[in-house]
Amino acid sequence: QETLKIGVILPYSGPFADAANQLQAGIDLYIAEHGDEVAGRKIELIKRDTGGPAPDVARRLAQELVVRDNVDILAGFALTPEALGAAEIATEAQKLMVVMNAATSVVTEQSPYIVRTSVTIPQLNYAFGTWAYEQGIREAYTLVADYGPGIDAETSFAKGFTEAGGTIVGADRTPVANPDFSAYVQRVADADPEAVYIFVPGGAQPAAIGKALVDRGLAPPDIKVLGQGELTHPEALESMGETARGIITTFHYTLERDDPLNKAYVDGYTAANNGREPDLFSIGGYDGMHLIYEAVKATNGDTSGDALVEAAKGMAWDSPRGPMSIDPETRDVIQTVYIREIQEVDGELQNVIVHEIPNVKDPLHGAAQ
Amino acid sequence: MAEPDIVLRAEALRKNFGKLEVTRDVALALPRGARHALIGPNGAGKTTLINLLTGQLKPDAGRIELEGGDITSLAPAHRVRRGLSRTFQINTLFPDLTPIEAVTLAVMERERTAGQFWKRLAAHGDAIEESFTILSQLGLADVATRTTRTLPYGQQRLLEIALALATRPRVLLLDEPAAGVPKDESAALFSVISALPSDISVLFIEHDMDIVFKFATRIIVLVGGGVLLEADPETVRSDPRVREVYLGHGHG
Amino acid sequence: MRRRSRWSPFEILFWLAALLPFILFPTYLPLASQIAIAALFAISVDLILGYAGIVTLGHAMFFGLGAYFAGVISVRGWGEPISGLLMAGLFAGVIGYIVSFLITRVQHLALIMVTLGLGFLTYELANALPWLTGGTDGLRGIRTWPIFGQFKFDLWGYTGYAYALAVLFLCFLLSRRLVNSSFGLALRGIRENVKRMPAIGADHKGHLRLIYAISASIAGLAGALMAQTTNTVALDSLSFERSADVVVMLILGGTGRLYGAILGTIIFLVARDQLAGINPQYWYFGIGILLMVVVLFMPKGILGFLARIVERRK
Amino acid sequence: MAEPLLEFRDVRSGYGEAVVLDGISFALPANGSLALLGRNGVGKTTLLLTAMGFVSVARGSIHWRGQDISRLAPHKRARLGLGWVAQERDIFPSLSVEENLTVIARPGRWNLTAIYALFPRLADRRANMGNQLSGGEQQMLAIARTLMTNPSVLLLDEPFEGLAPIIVEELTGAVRQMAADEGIALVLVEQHAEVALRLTQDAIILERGMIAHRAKSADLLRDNATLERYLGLKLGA
Amino acid sequence: MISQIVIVLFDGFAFGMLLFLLSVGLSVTLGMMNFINLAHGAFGMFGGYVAVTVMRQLGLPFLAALPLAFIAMALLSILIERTLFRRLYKAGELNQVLFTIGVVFVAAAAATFTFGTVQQVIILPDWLRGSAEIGGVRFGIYRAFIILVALIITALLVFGLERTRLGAQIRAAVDNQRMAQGLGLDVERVFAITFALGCGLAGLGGALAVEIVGLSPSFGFQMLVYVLIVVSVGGLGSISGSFAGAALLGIGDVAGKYFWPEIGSFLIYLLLVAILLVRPLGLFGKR
Ligand SMILES: Nc1ncnc2c1ncn2[C@@H]1O[C@H](COP(=O)(O)OP(=O)(O)OP(=O)(O)O)[C@@H](O)[C@H]1O
Ligand SMILES: Nc1ncnc2c1ncn2[C@@H]1O[C@H](COP(=O)(O)OP(=O)(O)OP(=O)(O)O)[C@@H](O)[C@H]1O
Ligand SMILES: [Mg+2]
Ligand SMILES: [Mg+2]
Repeated sequence: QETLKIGVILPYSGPFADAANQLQAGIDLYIAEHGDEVAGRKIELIKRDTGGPAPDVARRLAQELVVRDNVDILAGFALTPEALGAAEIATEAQKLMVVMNAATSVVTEQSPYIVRTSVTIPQLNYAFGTWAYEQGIREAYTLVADYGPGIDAETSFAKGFTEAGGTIVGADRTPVANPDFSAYVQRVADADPEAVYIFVPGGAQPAAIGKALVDRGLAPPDIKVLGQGELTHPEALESMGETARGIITTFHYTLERDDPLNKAYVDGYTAANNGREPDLFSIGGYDGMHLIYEAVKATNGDTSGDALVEAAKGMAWDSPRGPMSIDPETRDVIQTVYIREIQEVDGELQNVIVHEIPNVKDPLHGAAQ
Repeated sequence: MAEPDIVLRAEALRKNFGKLEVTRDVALALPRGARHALIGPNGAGKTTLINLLTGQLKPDAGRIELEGGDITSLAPAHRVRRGLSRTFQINTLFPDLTPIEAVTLAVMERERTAGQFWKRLAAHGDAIEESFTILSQLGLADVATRTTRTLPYGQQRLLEIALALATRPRVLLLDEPAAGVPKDESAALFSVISALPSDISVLFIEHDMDIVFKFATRIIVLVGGGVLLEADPETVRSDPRVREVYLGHGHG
Repeated sequence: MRRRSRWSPFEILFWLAALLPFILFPTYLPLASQIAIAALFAISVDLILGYAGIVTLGHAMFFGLGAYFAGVISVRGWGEPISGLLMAGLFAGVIGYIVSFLITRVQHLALIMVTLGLGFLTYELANALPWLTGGTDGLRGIRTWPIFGQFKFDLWGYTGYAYALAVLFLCFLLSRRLVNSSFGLALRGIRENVKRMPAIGADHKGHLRLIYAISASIAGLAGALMAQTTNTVALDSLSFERSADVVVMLILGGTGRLYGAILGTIIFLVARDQLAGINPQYWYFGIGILLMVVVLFMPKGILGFLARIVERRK
Repeated sequence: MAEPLLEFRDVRSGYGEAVVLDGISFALPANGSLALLGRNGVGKTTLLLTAMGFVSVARGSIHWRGQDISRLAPHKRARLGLGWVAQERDIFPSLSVEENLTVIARPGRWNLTAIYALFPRLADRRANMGNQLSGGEQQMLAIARTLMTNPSVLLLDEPFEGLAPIIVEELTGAVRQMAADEGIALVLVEQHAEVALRLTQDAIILERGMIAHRAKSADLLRDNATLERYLGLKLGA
Repeated sequence: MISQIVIVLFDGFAFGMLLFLLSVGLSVTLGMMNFINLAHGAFGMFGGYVAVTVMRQLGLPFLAALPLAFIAMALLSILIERTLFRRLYKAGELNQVLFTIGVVFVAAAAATFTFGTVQQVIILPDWLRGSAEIGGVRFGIYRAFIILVALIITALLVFGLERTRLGAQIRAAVDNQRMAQGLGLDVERVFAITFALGCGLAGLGGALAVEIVGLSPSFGFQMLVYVLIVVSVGGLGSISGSFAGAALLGIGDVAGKYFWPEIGSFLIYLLLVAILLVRPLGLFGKR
């Protein structure tokens, strides 16, 4: 019986190491829960480190995994440039490539063998923009990190919001590695908008910008603070404390979502990871493994890229994040977008789901054609 | 009086470091073939004057002429190319090059061939020949291929001069060329200097009066940044002011 | 002086060994070509750091400019590799020459920091022009045509390595000639004692500008090679990490010796590949120890250490 | 008899494998003075470095007021009272003149006032950085800096190099006076044998790392034959 | 408008002071000792971890955690200096660079192993949170605290290093180790003390920075660039230079971002290059 080799390419070291670790923990949890054998084949993971955003390294690793290690499937890909770098190899080698995080729309268009199990930024924010207008917000200021994802977020939120009838009264972009937000926050304060939309990378920036806002008196209920889910991840919440109350975010995964599947997942994850809770990366890896398992089952162990991609198209399942499926046309993820607000539950601040938008597709795939 | 053929001329040179006037209204004329000495108390401004003449420092006022051309605002390297070379009071050599390499480099810089990155060094045979000749002239032929830093101090002082000669100077300014060289060797060093071709003008700084009086044909005495006296050795030796501020009572 | 420029048996052996991956380790060809590219980049830095004493923490600027240039013309429809490569090298060289006027104004820490600052500015500029560079996502749609219209870049990396190795070798020949030329001697003079240079009539700033432009151009070639052999270019090609890594590899191998640049690159990247293969998360612990050990026991770099052993044997 | 201040007993020392000094013995009494003569490269500087502990003793021993200091760290020897002036001056370039003087000063007769009285030039230049001095000024500063540590013995390595004749005259006067007034002992390395011999009581001539000749300075000054043999000098010429 | 300018100046100054606190230790080790310690950020990182750990595990207050971070890093650095770094003083700058980068790698691996890759959080005491309104302008309290600490540190250092003999002794020992010893200076001790001071300050800076820039094993790399910028702009060997440089960079950066947000990410580097081209020795540099 042959092993099923999966080459996992992630930035295990460097500034994105935490994302890689969380994603890997999601993968590991799935294997632990579902056994390391599927359709009669034993799963073997071969992990490769890119060390940061390094598309040429990612590509080389993919190449080596294919020619030297004979992997059947490429997986991982936390960062868009790395996914783009490896895409050509998936095509040439005709291997299934499961993108478990990289969130720019175009990723799946780069190779017919790419399937994504995470999220796209427009998916979250276009719908969010529309929703914000529906809540009665008419004017918003956007403040996003000045890099690909931030710009995607800015454009798609603005698109959803303005198409619904809202007005963007100001838009600033902050440097990606920005330790101090005071200048930008002051500009927002000067504009005195009804709402501010924020997108910053995870890590230390969410808390920093949250606190900077409060220092200027820019806090709910005086102003609506909107953002993508990273803004209120657990460590940021802890650091912001009381000041986080009332922030509204859009996300595809919510730790506190009340659902038995999610609860089991969170418990299993925390138990396996010293109490660390799962996040967006974890769920991308977890569902990515689910897709691989189910696809291999469906093909009865045939691991040719074409067979696996066919099996993945249209696949639908219940994930801890909620119901999700793979769009048969774009091979991209279709899922529920959750709008959450920071509220106090049992004396603790957490993300409470206030609205659900089911079956959201990436809005840009159509536009590109 | 018939003006002798002046090669290097300075007029009304002035330099201040903050409040300190290091060079005040110095005028200087160096005839062709001169063997002049520049003496004066410590801190009188001798090294500074050389730095001004060669362009390491910019004068606050005044004018410098080399062979009749104004060089006051020329960069040091350009002055060297016009024929004004110097040595340093404290060795300023290329420690990890060999003497032959260092001198060849100076020759090639003069010939403007140092930038030819496509041509092998060995192909510059003429330059290597010439620098070997210069080294031989100063008695450095035997050590031409040793690393400079391993040479005895006295030979390093000679290499300073070799480097200056490689630029084919018309005027050579030597700042205490014999400093740190033992007494018997320093006399030998000065014999070499005084035997240089007679169309090279030399101005040297030196504190050893035995040497100054023996090798200089004329002496300029600098005190407090200004020229106190310029005269032949005998006059200087017996000038009471020079005794007072510089010579003391040892040299009668 | 003559001795320096003759080929030693070690050198011939070395370049023959560079052909081994084709036969012995064909599955390592992608790594081998990445090493060849990095080695070329390291040589470009050695020319200024090892030979002219210009310490830089921003040389990825030229690597990236070369990479983007080759990438952009390919995206815009010109994927012919060799002409693309040459144009990219020229482009980086011209920018290098312009930048050199700033570089030669400063020394020591200020020099390092100006190179670093310019590197970051270029990085931010590329980030600010997504319509041209693709921004953070990287440039999409690079298609490199077959070399001479014949040799396609294959999945195994045969063509890629052959191409990279050939360019590395040619640039090495050029650099070798350069450091053994009168210009190379002038550079050593500058490194040994800049202050003395004007006093022998040298236009040392002119020399520095020339070598900086040449070095920038070679770095640009390395970047273009990367773009062409991998069809990827992203901001990381301009990043501070890349600038720092190359300096680390160079010092590791030994500065002021072209083979030091190559050897350092090989050791660093192979060690990294092997260590990361064993443990993708903690490999840099091993790298850190490697660097520390080299400094403590081989202060002249690995090549300097080897050279001493060979000398002792004699 | 009182314990000598500084004593070398059959000292051998050198750099690495190379032996530079061998079989050196001498004793310097509390207010004695010793001229160290010899041609270039015979090891005069090395002898002073050995006394200071920068060159380690391979055989024999060095004693300070009877105590064996052969293995003592240099800074501790300096604190015992050895005052060394290096041949290369070694001014601290990033310190001002005054900082150079005060940075490692120890209390005693020599303080800023006394130093500035001895070297008025330094008083003028007190705010200059060490590397902004003329060559001769640096030499003065090197001597002055060591005086500021108020040593019991001065180890001077060619201290008159690059100084104007008149300064040399003043300085020799000052050194003579120190010896007379304060009983500071002196070890003087000097190319100019005449100057050195006039300043000291005893003299040693080194040759190839060994002591070739010992004499009273006054006698040696008159002994032209010996001087010419070992130093190649003709005095009074 | 006035109030906006006031607040931009205040925020910029506070940001500058944060940079100052992170880098002042380096201006001691690099600026005064000439030791290129690229592991400076790594000491800062461990200082941060010390603070986080003693607050979390031992429940110590923030104000107690700060000196502990200083002391822990000072002690650690003495250990490392005595065993490793002292061999490098004469090894040449490139070797110092390589070695200390090696240290950064090892430190990052050690931190990942011990603390994981997760962002660490410091919970400030309530009195340091939020903002205070004075004359219609809201000032962040923690920012004011940073300014205060920076001023105290500057005063102590300028007084302790630039105005006393210790500072001159450090420079003397660096200029010429042999001569300094020959005059009676215990060079090893001076170096050990200086190093401990520099690294202790790094630890303190790290602990203070966690609240604003966060803390993870890549802290050492991330901070390195900022720290080098401040030291070079300030000028080597000058504490007051670092202070002025940091203030200028901080205010320049924040004011620039406020008035021209489009070039926000270029600003600090533009300032760096411009200042160094005009003043290659930095604002207060002597060497
Ligand atoms: N960069 C500087 N800044 C301030 N003062 C300086 C500087 N350089 C030199 N000086 C001062 O200028 C004066 C003249 O110095 P210079 O080196 O020209 O003297 P000199 O005549 O060569 O003396 P010596 O015979 O001792 O070498 C000295 O007092 C010196 O301290
Ligand atoms: N660091 C060193 N390593 C090896 N050999 C050395 C070193 N320093 C000096 N020497 C050698 O030791 C011998 C004695 O040198 P030293 O400097 O003591 O002589 P010196 O009598 O002071 O000469 P000078 O009159 O030129 O100052 C010389 O042969 C010299 O080459
Ligand atoms: Mg002088
Ligand atoms: Mg000597």
